[in-house]
This record gives sequence, C-alpha cells and structure tokens, in this order.
Amino acid sequence: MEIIDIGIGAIVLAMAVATYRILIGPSAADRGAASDVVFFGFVGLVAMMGIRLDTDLVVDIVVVCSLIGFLAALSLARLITGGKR
Amino acid sequence: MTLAITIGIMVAGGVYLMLQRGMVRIVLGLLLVGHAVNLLIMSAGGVFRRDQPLVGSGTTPFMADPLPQAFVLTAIVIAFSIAIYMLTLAASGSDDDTEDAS
Amino acid sequence: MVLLLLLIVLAVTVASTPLLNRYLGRDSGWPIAAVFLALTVLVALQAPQVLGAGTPLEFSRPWMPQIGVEFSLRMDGIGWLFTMLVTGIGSLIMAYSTRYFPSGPRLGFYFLMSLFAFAMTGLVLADDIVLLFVFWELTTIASFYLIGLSGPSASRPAIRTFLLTAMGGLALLGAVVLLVVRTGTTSLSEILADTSWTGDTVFVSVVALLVIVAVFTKSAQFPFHYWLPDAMAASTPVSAYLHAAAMVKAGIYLAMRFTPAFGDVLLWNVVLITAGLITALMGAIFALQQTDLKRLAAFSTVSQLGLLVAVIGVGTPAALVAAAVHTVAHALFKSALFMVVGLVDIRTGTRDLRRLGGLRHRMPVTATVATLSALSMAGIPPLLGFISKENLFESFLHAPGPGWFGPLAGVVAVGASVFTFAYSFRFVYRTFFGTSRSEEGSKEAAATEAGSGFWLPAVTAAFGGLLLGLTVPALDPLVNEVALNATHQAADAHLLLWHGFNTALFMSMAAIGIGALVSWRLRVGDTVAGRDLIPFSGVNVFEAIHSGIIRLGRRTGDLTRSDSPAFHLGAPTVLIIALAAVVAVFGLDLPSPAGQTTVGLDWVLVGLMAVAVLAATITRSRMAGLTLVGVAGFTVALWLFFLGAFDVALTQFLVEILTVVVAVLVLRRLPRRFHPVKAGRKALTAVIAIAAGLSAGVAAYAMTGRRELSAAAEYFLEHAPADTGGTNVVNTILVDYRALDTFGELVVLGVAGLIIIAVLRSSDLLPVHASRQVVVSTDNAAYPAADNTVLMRTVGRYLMPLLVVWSLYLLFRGHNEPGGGFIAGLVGGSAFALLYLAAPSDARARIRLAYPAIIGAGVVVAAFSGFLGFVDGSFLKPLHAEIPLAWGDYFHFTTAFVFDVGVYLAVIGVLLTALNELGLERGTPPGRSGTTTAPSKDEGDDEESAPAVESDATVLNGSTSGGKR
Amino acid sequence: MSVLNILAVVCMIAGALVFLVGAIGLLRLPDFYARLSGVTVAGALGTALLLLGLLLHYPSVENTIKIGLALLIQLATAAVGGNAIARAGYLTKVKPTEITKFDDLAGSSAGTPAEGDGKA
Amino acid sequence: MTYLTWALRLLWFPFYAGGEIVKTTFQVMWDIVTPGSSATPAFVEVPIRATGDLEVTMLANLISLTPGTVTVAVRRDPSTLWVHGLYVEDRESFQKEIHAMEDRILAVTRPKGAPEGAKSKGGRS
Amino acid sequence: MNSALLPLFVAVPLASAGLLTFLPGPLWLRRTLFLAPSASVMLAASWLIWLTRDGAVYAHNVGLWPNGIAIPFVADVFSALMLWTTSLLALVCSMFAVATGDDRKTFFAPLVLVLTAGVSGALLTGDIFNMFVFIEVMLLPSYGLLAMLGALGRLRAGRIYVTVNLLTSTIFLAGVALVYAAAGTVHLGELAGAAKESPMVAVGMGVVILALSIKAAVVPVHGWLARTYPFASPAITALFSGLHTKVAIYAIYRLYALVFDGDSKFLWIGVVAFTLTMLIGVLGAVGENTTRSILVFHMISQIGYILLGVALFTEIGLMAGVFYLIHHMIVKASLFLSTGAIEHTHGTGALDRLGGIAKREPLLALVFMGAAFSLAGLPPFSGFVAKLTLVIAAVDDAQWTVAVVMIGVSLITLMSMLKIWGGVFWGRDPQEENGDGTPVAVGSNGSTVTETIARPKIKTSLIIPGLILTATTLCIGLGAQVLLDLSAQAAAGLMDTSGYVEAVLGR
Ligand code: NA
Ligand code: NA
Repeated sequence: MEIIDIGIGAIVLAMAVATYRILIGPSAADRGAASDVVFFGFVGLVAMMGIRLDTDLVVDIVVVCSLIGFLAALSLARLITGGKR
Repeated sequence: MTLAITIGIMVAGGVYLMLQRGMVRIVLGLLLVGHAVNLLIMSAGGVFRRDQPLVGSGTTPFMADPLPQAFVLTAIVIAFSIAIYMLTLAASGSDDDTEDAS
Repeated sequence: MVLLLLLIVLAVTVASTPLLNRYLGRDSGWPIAAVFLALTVLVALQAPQVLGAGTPLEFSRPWMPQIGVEFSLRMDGIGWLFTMLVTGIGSLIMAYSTRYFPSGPRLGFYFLMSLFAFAMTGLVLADDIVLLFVFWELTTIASFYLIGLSGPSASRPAIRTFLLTAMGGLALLGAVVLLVVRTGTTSLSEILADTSWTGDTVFVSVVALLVIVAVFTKSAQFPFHYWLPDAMAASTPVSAYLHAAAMVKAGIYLAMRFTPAFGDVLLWNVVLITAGLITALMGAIFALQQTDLKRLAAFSTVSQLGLLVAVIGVGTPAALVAAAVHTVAHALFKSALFMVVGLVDIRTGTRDLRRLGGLRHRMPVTATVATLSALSMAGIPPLLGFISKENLFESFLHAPGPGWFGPLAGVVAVGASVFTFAYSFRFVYRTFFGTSRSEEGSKEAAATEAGSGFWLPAVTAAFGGLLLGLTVPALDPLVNEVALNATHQAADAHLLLWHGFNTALFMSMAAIGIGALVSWRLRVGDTVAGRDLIPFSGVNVFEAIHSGIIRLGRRTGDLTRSDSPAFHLGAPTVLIIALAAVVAVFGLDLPSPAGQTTVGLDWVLVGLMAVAVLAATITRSRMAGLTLVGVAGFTVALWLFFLGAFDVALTQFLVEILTVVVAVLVLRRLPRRFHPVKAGRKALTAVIAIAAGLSAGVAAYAMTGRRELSAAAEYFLEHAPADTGGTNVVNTILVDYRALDTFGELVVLGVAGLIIIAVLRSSDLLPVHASRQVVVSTDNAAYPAADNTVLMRTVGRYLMPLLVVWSLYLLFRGHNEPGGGFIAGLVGGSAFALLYLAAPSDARARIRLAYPAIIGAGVVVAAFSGFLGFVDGSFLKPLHAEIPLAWGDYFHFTTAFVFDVGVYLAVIGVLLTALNELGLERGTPPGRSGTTTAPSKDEGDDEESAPAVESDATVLNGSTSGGKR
Repeated sequence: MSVLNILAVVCMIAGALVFLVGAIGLLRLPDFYARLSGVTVAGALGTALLLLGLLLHYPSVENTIKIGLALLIQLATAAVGGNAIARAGYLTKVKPTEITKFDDLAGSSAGTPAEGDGKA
Repeated sequence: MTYLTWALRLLWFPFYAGGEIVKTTFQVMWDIVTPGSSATPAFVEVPIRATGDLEVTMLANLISLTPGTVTVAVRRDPSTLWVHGLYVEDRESFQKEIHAMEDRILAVTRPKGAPEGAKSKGGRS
Repeated sequence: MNSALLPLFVAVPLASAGLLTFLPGPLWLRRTLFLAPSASVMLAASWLIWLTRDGAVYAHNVGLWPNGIAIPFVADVFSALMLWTTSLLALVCSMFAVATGDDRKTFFAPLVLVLTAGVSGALLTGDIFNMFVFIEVMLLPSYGLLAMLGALGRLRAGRIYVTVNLLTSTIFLAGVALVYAAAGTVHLGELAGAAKESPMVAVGMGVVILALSIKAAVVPVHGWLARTYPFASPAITALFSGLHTKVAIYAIYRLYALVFDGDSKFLWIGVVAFTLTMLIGVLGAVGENTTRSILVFHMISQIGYILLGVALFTEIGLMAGVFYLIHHMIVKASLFLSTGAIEHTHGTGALDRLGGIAKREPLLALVFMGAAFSLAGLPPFSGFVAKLTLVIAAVDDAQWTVAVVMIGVSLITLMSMLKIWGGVFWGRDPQEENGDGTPVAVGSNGSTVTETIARPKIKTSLIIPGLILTATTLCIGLGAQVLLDLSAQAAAGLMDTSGYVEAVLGR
C-alpha cells in the first residue's frame, strides 16, 4: 500500500460514480457526459500508474490517450443527436 | 484471485448479454467474454510477475511473461475486426432484432 | 482367367451400350444377347472341370490389402449353375427385349440390364465376402433404376424396393463385418471352411439371422415379400429377368452359399422352412386372387421362392439337390411366363384377366408356351417342374427338428402346390381358352400372334423346361456338385422322371388332384379375387414406417430449429459449464500457487468492473449498454497496465475507443432501447450467466499462476535484443518470433474491412430506425452544423498533424518501446476518424481514398517482407541492416519494420472502410426509394451520389489526401 | 524520496480528490447542464493536476514537452467534447432545471447560412 | 514594442486561464460538497468580437473549460456564443464576464491586443 | 523437399488475395490470380503426399527461430492429404463460382483465397495459438461470404454464424490459455503426451477440443450449422462443407493424438457424442424438405462417422476415419454443387417445386446419383469403403452399438438421398403439372404467375465441377488401396507421434 493508492482509489471511485450516472441517465446526453468522466479517469489513472509502477513510459501513453479520447466524446455526441452533425 | 474474480464477473455479464435479444446486445456480450478470455491469457502467464518486459528497464526476475501479452494483442485485434463486422451485420437487413418475440 | 474374362466381357458390354444404342436403338438387344449366349457356351464348356472333376475355377488379385480384401473369384458348382442362369436367361431376355419395346433408343434399359448381368455374375462368382457384398448392392442399384425407368408413377415403387433391399444389404454387411473381424479373412471359402466361429452359438445365431434378413429381402420372403409385386411397375423384360429369373435368386444363392455354415443350425432350419412355407402358401393364395397377369406371375414368384427358401432350410444334400433343380425349373418356366405376359400385354394392350380370353386361336404359339410353362409350374410330368416338386416334397418330409415338423412342412408344401395348380390353370385358361370377354373390335378381341422374333425366346425357355424334364439325368452332375458345395456332403442323387410309387409321388398326385378339383369346381379364383385377405398391405406398412421416420426426423430437426442466436450460443455455453462442473466434481490435483497473484490495489479494478458489468446487464438503453461495456473495456486496459502489459493496454484502449466510434455509426440506425425480454428468460439466462461466470472465475483461479516462468518466456527475455535488435520483447515476439501470428492477424483485420464492404454492397444498411429518429430542435442557433462544428474543426486542424506525426513516431519506435504497426495504425486511423467526425456534412466527411486497395497493399507488403525472408532461408525471417546516418550514427533497419508497415496500412484501410461504409448515407438502393428518409437529409447534409469506391477495388484515386480539405 | 517526488504525490492526490468531487457533482448537480460543470471539474483541473504530478515525478525536457502537449490536448479536447455534448443535449431537448432563469438560445436566429450547410 | 507586450501577454495567458479554471473549479466544488445548491442557471446569448476560427474556438473552449459555464452553440455571422452559466445573476453581468475573457484571448491572438470598447460592438443595446 | 517452402501454402494465396483487392487487370488475369493459387497448392500437395507417403514428416521453424520458440509448420501424410483435398475443393468450388458469376461479386475472389490460406495454415501449423489465428483467417472471409451471397435468410444466418463462431473461437482461446497456464507452451511438439500426464493440460486441451467440436457441429452443439449453411450460395455451402468443419475435425484428430496421446480414458465421451451426432444428424436430414437442408443435416451425421475414427483410436479406426474424412469432403461438395446447379438455374431447392430433372439433365443426375450413393455407402464408390472400414473398426473394437447405429444410419441416409432423388430428379415437374400442359409457376409470394416459364437448361459449366468430384469418389472407391494406404500411414502417424515430435523438436 502506497500513498498514491489513495488517489487511485479516489479516481476509480469517481469512475464508478460516473458509471452509475451512465446507467441512470436519464438523458442520452447525461450518459455522454458521464462517459467523458470515465475516460478522463482512465487518463488520470494511467498517469498515476506511472508513479505506481515506476516508469515514465506512461507519458507517451497519456499523450496518445488524450489525442484519441476526443473521438469517443465526439462520437457519443453524434449518437445523442441520432447522427445529426 | 482478483483477476480471477474480474474474469468471472466479465464472463457472467457477457454471457447474460449474449443470451438476450438483439444483435447489439449479443455483440456487447461477446466483447465482454472476449475481454475476459484475454485476461485469462494474461493470467496464464502468471500474474505475480508484473514488470513490463522491456529489456533494460525493470528487473528481469519480475518481468511479466511476454508471450501471453503478444497473444492478447493478437486476440484483441482479431476480436475488434469481428466486432466491427458484427456491428455491420446488426445494421444491415431489416432490424437488429434476432427474434420474432421475446 | 475364364472368370476374369467373363466379367471383362460383361463390363465391356456395359460400356458399349451407348454406342450400340446410338446405331441400333432397341435392336441393341441382339448383339448383347449374342454376347450372353457366347458366354453361356463358355461357361458350359467349363462343366467338365467344375462339375466333372469338381475343381473350381479361381482367380484372385489384391484390392484393399489394408483390410485384406481381395478381388477374388471362384466358380464351383453353385457358381456354375447361377452363372448359367444369368447368362442363359439373360440372352433370351435380351433377344426378347428387341421386340418388346417400340423402336427407338433404349440406352438406359440396355445399360442397366447389362450392368445387372455383370453385377449378378460377379455376385455369384465372388469368393471374397466384401466383393460379394459389392456386387449384391450393385444388383439392388440396377434394379432400382430399371424400375424407375418406367416413368413417374414407378418412382415410389422403385424407392420402396430399393430401401427394402438395401436394408437387407445392410444386414448382409453386418454379417460380413462380423465374419471378417471374427475370422480375420475376407475369403468366402475360407470363412465357410473355418469352423472356429460356428461353435459360438450366439455369434452364429446373430450372423445367421443377418444373413436370413438379407436372403428374405432379396428373395421376397415373408414379411418382406411385398416389394416384388410392387416392383412390377418395371417393364416386363426387367421383371422376367430380375424379378423372376436372376436377381431374386441372389437370395437363394446366398442361402445355398451359407448352408455349409448354417445347414445344421436349428435356428436357420426352422426360420427358413417356416418363413419359406408361409411365403409359399401365402404367395400362391395371393396369386390366385390377382386379375392382372403380371401381378399373378409376381405372387407366383414369391410363392415359388418360398418353396426354394424352405427347402434350402432343410439343409440336407437331398434338399439342396431339390433346390438346385427347382431353381433351374423356376428360372425357365417363370421367365417364359413373364415373356408370355409381355406378349399378351403388347398384342392385346391389356393384362387384365377379366378382359382376356380365347387367345389360343389367335396366338397359338404364345398359348403353347404359356401352357407348357404353367404345366411345369403346376408340377405336371414330364416337365422339369414335376421333378423338382417331387424332390421338394421328399426333402420336406426329412426336415430337421421335432418329428412332426417334417410332415407338417410337407402338408403345407402340398397346400401351396394346390393353389399353384389353381392359379396356373387360371392363368392359362382365362387368357387363352373360352371366348374373348372384350367387345368386338377392341384391341384385345382383335389381337394376333406376334412375330417369331418376339416369341422365340419364350419358346426356348418353355421347351427348355420340357427338354430338361425328359433328359433329367443329365442334370445329375450339376445337382450333385451343388449339393456337395452347399453341404460339404456328397448327395449321390439320381434324378428320374419315374421313381416308382413313393410318398412324394402321392403328395404330387394329391396336389394336382385337389388343385384340379379346386380349379374346376369351385372357381376359387373369381371368388377370392380382389378381396383383402389381410387387413393391411406391406406397402402400407412400409409407407407408415417411412413417414413415421420422416416425422421423427422433422421433430429431431425442430429441436434446433431456432433462428435466435441466443439459442445457438446457449448450447455451447451450457456445455462448457457442464465440463467445468464435471472437472469440479472430480477435482484436480493442483500445484500450489507459484507466487502472490493478488495485489491490494487490484481490488479497485474488481469493484469498477463489477459496477460496469452489472450496469451493462441491467440497462435497457443502447447507448448506456455501449458505453458501459466501454467502461469495462477501459477497466481491462487498466488491468493490463497493472499486469505490466503496456503495449497491450494501449492497444486495448485504442480499440475500445474505436469500437465506440464504429458502434455509434451503427447504433444511430437502431432503436434507442434494447428489445424487451420476458422475466422468465431473464432469470434463466441469469442462472446460466452466473454459472458460466463461476466456472470461468474458478478456472482462472485454480488453473493459472501455478508454475514458474515458462521456458519460452525465459528465452524471449534473455535473447530478444540479441536475436532481433529490439528491446520491447512483446513487439519482437509480434514482428520477429511469431510474425506469422501477426501476419494472420493483419489479414483478419483487412478481411474484416473487405467483408464490411461486400456485405453492404449486397444488402444496404438499415435506414435509420423510426424510433431512433431523434427529434432535434431545429429552430435555434445550436442547430446549424457548419457553425457549430467550427470548434472541433479548429481543434482538429491542429490535432491532425500531431496525430500523423505521433503515429509515425509510434510506428518507428515500436520495436524498442510501446508502439508498433498496429498501435500506430490506430492512431493514424484516428486522424481520419477525427476528420470524419468534425466534418460539417457527410459529403465533406467522405474520404476519397481507395481504402480496399490500402488494405490489399498492407497484406501484399507484409507478404512481401515475408518473401524477403527467403533470402535468409525462411518465410518471415527478418533481415537486418545497419544504415549509416548523416550524423554518424547507424539506423538499425530490419525487414520486420517493412512487415510493420504492412500492418499499419491494413489498420488504416480498415478504419477508413468502417467510417466510409457505415458512417455515410449511401445512395438510396433501387426499389427502396421513398421508403426511407434519412434524417441527415432533413438536416441539410447534402448527399453526393457518387460513392468513393464503387467498382470492386479497381479505382485507385488515392491522390486526394483527406487532410487537405 | 525527493521533494519533487513528494510534491508529485501531493499533486496527484489533490488531482484525484478534485476529480472525485467533480464526479460526485454528476450525482448532486440539478440538471444535465449543471452536471457538465462536474465533468469539467474532473476533466480540466483534476486531470491537469494528475499530469502535473506525473511531470514532477519524472522531470526531464522530453517529458516536459510531452506532458505539456498532453495537457494542452487534454484541455482542448475536453472543452470541445463538453461543447459537443452540451449542444447535443440541447438539440435533443434535454430539460433544464426549473430554476433556470432564462433561455436566450430558444428560438435564437441561426444567422446566415454558411458554406457547406446545405439548405438549413 | 507591441510584439514585446504581445509576447508577455502570450506567456501570461496560460496562468490567467489556469487561474480562472482554478477559481471557478473551487466555486463549483464548493457547491457540490456543501448541501443544497446556490445555482442560478441560464442560457445567455453573448455577442462577441472574436472572428477567426481560432479566436472563436479559444474563447468557446475557455468558457467550456471553466466549470460553471459551457458553450452550447456558436454562430459565426454575426459572431455570437450561447453559453450556459450555472451562476448567472443577470444577463449583462454574465456577458461582461465573458467579454473579459474575450479581451484576454484577443490580446493573445492579435499582436495589437484586444480592440477597445468591447461592449459597444455587439452588445444588446 | 526444402521444408522452408511450407509457409508458401499460406503466403502465396494471401499475396494473391492482396493483389486482387486492387489489381485493375482484365477479367482473365483476375481469374487466373483467383484459380492459380488453389491449383498450385493442389499440385504442391500432391508432391507432398508423394514425399510423405512412407511416413516422413517435414517440419520447418518459420523464421528459423530455435525449436520450441518458432512457430513450426509441419507436414505429414495426413496434413498433405488434407491440403490436397481442400485445395481440390477450393479449385472446383471456385470453378463453380466462376460459372455462376459469383466470382464477380465484390471481393469474392480475395475472400475465397484468404479462406483457403487460412485452411492451409490451420492444417500445417504445429502451434495451437497459431492454429487459432489461422482458424480466424479462415473464418473471417466466411462471415462475409455467407452474408453477401445466397438466399433470403442469409443475413439472419450470417448473424448466427458469426456469433456462434466467435463464441467458439473465444472458448478455443480460453482453452489455449489454460494449456499455456499448465504447460508453459503452446507448441504441439512440446505438448506431445502432456494431457496424458497432467490433468490440468487435459482440461485445457479438453476445452480446446470442445471448441473444435462446436465448430465441427457435434451434437448437441450442431444446431447452428443447420440454420446457417443452407442460406449461403451453393458454391459457398460446398466450400464451407468441405473446409470448415473438416479443419476442426482434422484438428481434433491431430490434437487428441498428439497431446492426449490417444488416452483411452476419454474415448467413451467421443463414442457417445459422435454416435448421437450420426443419429440426430441423419434424422434431421430425413425430416427436411429442401435439397440443401437435407444435405446440411447429413453433414452433421457424417461428422459423427468421421469423428468415430478418433473415438475408437485404434490403428484401423484412425485409418477408417481419415479415409472417411477425405471421402466425405469430396462427396459432400459434389452433392452441394450438383444440387446447387439446380438451385442456381431453377431458383429453388424445394423438393415440392422441382421434379423430373433426371430426364432433362441426365449428366447432372448421374453426377448427383454417384455422390448420393457414395454418401450412403453404396459400392463401388468411396463411401462404401469408408463405411466398411469404419464398421469393421467399430466391430473390431467391440463397439456393437456404434456398429449397429452406423449401419442403421446409412439406411436412413439412403432414404433421405432417395427423398431428394424422388423429389427432384424423378417424379413430375410441378411446373408441367397444370392440366393441359400450360406450365404455371407459383410466384414466391404465393400468387400465380401467368406467363409460361420454360425450365432453362442447366449450363454444362455448372455440372462439370460436381462431375469432377463424383468421378474422384468413384476412382477412390475403385482404387481404394491408394487412399487406404495413405490413410493407414496417417493413422500410423497418429498412433505413434514420435515422428512428428522428432521433426518439430529434433528429438
Ligand atoms: Na465549463
Ligand atoms: Na418434386
């Protein structure tokens, strides 16, 4: 158990909360917003894992994640509007 | 233990979804089961060694088994390929429903 | 060699029928008859050796040495007898056929008849039990088609006949296999000489029963007798040959052949005698009932075969002598009678006894033939039939078993003969005597005698019976040899017309006398004609069983007749659970864990996964389902991080995002909510799911993590840099050690792209689902796409180059650090995804690259790098080169990199495919116009009608880079 | 453990807590539009602190560039993503909370049609 | 001279933006962790002077990045943003806050800095 | 032979497929690229059979990595025979597709080539993970081929097909994982005999074999096959029938022989399951009413026959099984092609809407009849030898029930073949049955089509592919010793795997 684990736990809890919001909605837009949080949580966790696992290779991964994660949000926005751009 | 529980949860959820109506839920279920099996492959390498297998970083005695990682990578790509095809099937024809009535 | 010559000549005859038919049509029968006649002579010339010296002719060549099967032939007395029948009668029938049919081509008939002769000859000559079976089945097949030749109405009888005789064939196969396995040889003579198996009562009974079934089906014995009248749908020459003289005799042949083994097995004696006599009696009665001449002849055949089977069942040398004589007699008179039926039928146009009569004046030759044959059949001296009947009676009296059995058998046989006399009389009298029962001027009433070519064969057969009756001692060598072959005992029979007064003679006289009385005084035929003596017919029984099996089959098919994937997915799942349960019940000796597999932090992932999966299972919103499974996917990626699999985690993450991107393209066409499922099904599936989860979890816990690092893993960690020049061991496995896996993987990915295109070309995408058509408010500033997408486009403009650069960066460094062709390709593909998503309209989003070509190029490049490996001795063997760089360093180049480029291209190609094929509205398909209104049209996304890649991969307009717009 | 390392951990834990609060906002805030602020809390400051912590733990020029880049991308994309989802919500008529004072967007003029916007 | 101040403004901008984000983040966080809500939400139309793609995007994004406000819709001609604010006292004061942000951004995107008289151009006068 | 060439069995078709996706060229060139790889694979396989006929095993470590590290490609007489037969079928079915014009459909040619490459890879590889990959290479094109061509229900069938196969592949992979967890290797040479020694490996490999059994459509997991195959286009059904389930069967033979070393403990499971498969399959067949659904159920039944060879695991049983496998692939494809020619020309395979074809198409009738009799095990076709040897093997092993079921099933097989024969080739054509000879057809929606429809003549090019295969089954039946010899050699290699192990591990 390291101190950073508190942070990891907090983020995972946050992701769980967001997951709950995805489940209950009520609107598709709510779900989209909450999935964004899950995604941010993932990026944050990767960053923290860099410290936890003692490697700076995660830096590259964080870059890739933030580059790509955008697509998910834009896609979900499209889904909310039923394909309307 | 933890990984095994995760695998169990994913398989249970995946199988449940897979046995429902509608192509999309089946696809989602199969995706979950596929992920679970990927974790099983990781588990097969022995998850008490968790350092990543980059020669020069980390300490060799704790390096994870690289072979399952290669397997999983291949498996992920294959599953992805099939998943997008299955989604295409879900969106072709008249409906993604797979049954006349529940 | 004579034996081989026989078969070769017959085979050549079969092969030449097409040629003969082309030039001779129905007259093909003449040359064939000539060949058969020549063969008859050839066989007859063997008599001194086979019958006189008692030395069988033999021939043998290996056929399937692996199971000991040989192509071996043997002609002993029995073989000689039946070969003579096949070729001799065959010759007559072939000649007869030339006039029976109207002129014109008869390829099917002559081909099948000669094929049958070939098969029948093979059957009676085969000395290998497997070979015998082969010919046995061939005769069945030939019969099937010969019946079927008669047209649509014959198809059902043909099928019935085929199935029944095939059933007998399978019984024979069973016997064959049992004998072969037991004796270790397939040689028929060796098996029959082998006494090791005849002592085993159970075994011998089983084999005997199987052989009996074969005999009974082939020779139309009760309760399988009904096929023979059914088979009368065939043309008359076929009936005369197959269903009277030859094929039905195959059963008789088989029974004779197996007599050495079964002759003193009581089961054999009793079953054969009982069933044979029942058949004889029943057949005779039925024959008497018939009004159709041909059916009369058919039932008569059944009856006569019954007598034959019964007498073989007696099993004594004398009985076999009787059987041999009666076989000959029956062949002659029955083929003659059938030919008479044909003559009458063709000349008068009917076979109905109720319409015939008085033909003796107009068809004197036919009448003579009919009378002679009928007399022989009825057992009147001096015809051969009389002699054989006498011998039969005599033999029955000495049947084995309890004392009363023989006399009873004799009485029944006499009874059958009484009716035989009656129907023989009826046949001749009602056809040829009295006056015509048809109106003046009808064809029946005006019929005249046929030409000599037509009746000559019948005359030959009928007079043959007379001649042999008069010179019957000439048959002594034959019948004695047959009896010797069949019983392995000498018979010493001396056939005579006059034996003096004995029991058999009295029995004959009784049969004739009562028969005459019955015929003359009681007119039984007319009394019983047409009545159902038994409430069901064999045909009905057959059809009932047949349709019963079909119904059962339908039910069996219904078990899995579901189009629900869930059903077909459930079965394997339950099976796996069952396997797990069995393993759990029996337990496994597990080694102890090789290390601490659980880290405290892991539990947060377990929790997250539990939340995500639970939520995914209960939600009914499609979007929630997709994103929640996405969350589970992210959690898997995190797990992979925890386990030190960075490449894999990154890949998993990227795949997860791209799955969402593609899924959205699809989901927007579908209803917003999942289909409802009944509570009962939910509960059932939940139970299965939990059991499956439990199985998987326990298996994962119990069966992994219980050994040290594998030898292969140790090798990779130790040698990867030296072997490959790369330090990212996972990547070196992917592109060096196991490049073949990766090659396959890239093909899979590429093919996914191709099949998406192919399937959509063939079926069209769903129109956006009615309930999916989101009501979008249009009356406000948030609506216009061009203005509101400016933010993402602007950001995208700056991100694009970054994505491209980063993707190339990942491609180049993959060998040493996380990255590689696949990850790089996904990042590069994301650039296109971004372009697609940020475009203000579908038209602007269209990517004008020939993406199938990119996929193909990826495969070709990867294959090419594989071929390069042959330079160094193996496919996909990486080549290495140190390329000097301007600043003095060296760049380590390896063909593994070329391979990675192939992967990269394929990935990009597939992503482009998905975006373009699924993401854009396609031109409205023909025939469906007007039914769908994609909402994008309402929303002003202008539609360009030309798709980027229309024809199959022939367009390569890849010059326009998507990035430029 | 160096000062930087301690700082890094502090940063990270702070980031994680901010993040958690943002996520809790998803539950507590009254309507969709308000909950978007919770998303922003997590996505902007929360993530930024986490990335900063990472940089402090592995300070190097290369990492500074990369993490700076990552931060910039993260903020830009989070903002655009937030906008896209907010707009999608509005277009699909997600009801604002009743305490919403006014809505200038309802019935607002869309302006002159721009190129590429078809007939809208 | 202009370019020197521009460079300074450019360097300062991240700190300004960061400060704004932190400030608003804490405001929203406070609202989240304390019981009840002090929210006074509204959708506000904000006319802006920013014209280029980059300027509009930066402004819209900065609005979205600061918790409590999110850009909902964009119009290019005339340049206007519609912003959802969580704490809107009244339309004018909210627009003023946005325009303050806009000033900072224009000061970065235009070497000459933001034009004077921001409110006079596009305001709802 | 230089065993380094073995990967070419995979690489050449794949490269050709890649080229075909973008090569503009004229039709003849594209068709050459389409047909030539299968033809050359067939030639090469013939050579390979010649080389391995005496029990030689050729192995090559792809990439020349050390033993146990590299993926080995291995060829013995069994895999060579399979290669030969699969390439023959690929070639013949491709010819049929060229005749029907299927080959001009989008990506048809590259997909078929990839499919055959996957098959070859799965047959040659000596590594179970690699086998998984090649099975996927084989399956992916199939997913498309099934859903892009064929009957009305093809999309629904496509969904069942892809989901079931994906689940099965996932199960396969789980088995591979368990094997690796237990044994630390996925290399077949290193795994030789492992399941006999280690129960954990046995369980893992059991899961793999179970997955293969699903792919082979063994009862009770056969339902998917019957609900999917009839909906593909005839050429595709023929191709699938010859290739897919048969690769799974091959793998079951290979893995059980190698990894379980023929362990007699588990054989009874196979005996029970495969006997049921024979029975349920044939009953299902006789209950169906269209040519292809009858044939498809038969496939299931015959899969039971073939697999009994491995369940007996005696020298003669394996020989019979291998012989049966080869025979069945050829015959089944022939039947699908000849009925497919009818379906393609007349637009239906329903027994009650066809009739009297034997008279109009005697050659086709001959082709069908030969294959049908072969299927039912009638002499002189190969099916007879197959059935005979298998029954002998069963009796030899004192499996009385099995032998009885085998014989009984062959009667019902004949019955259902005659059902097709009577419904399609004999009997009256319902189109001509409307009273005074004015042919009237019933439209697909049940309405009566008034215009006269003359039955078109079936093109010879549609008959020739089936003819080739029927001629092959006849030749195999008449000259049975050749294939029996090879099968016996294959069986010997399965009974004693030391040759295989030595070839891949050098020890
Ligand atoms: Na905000
Ligand atoms: Na019909």
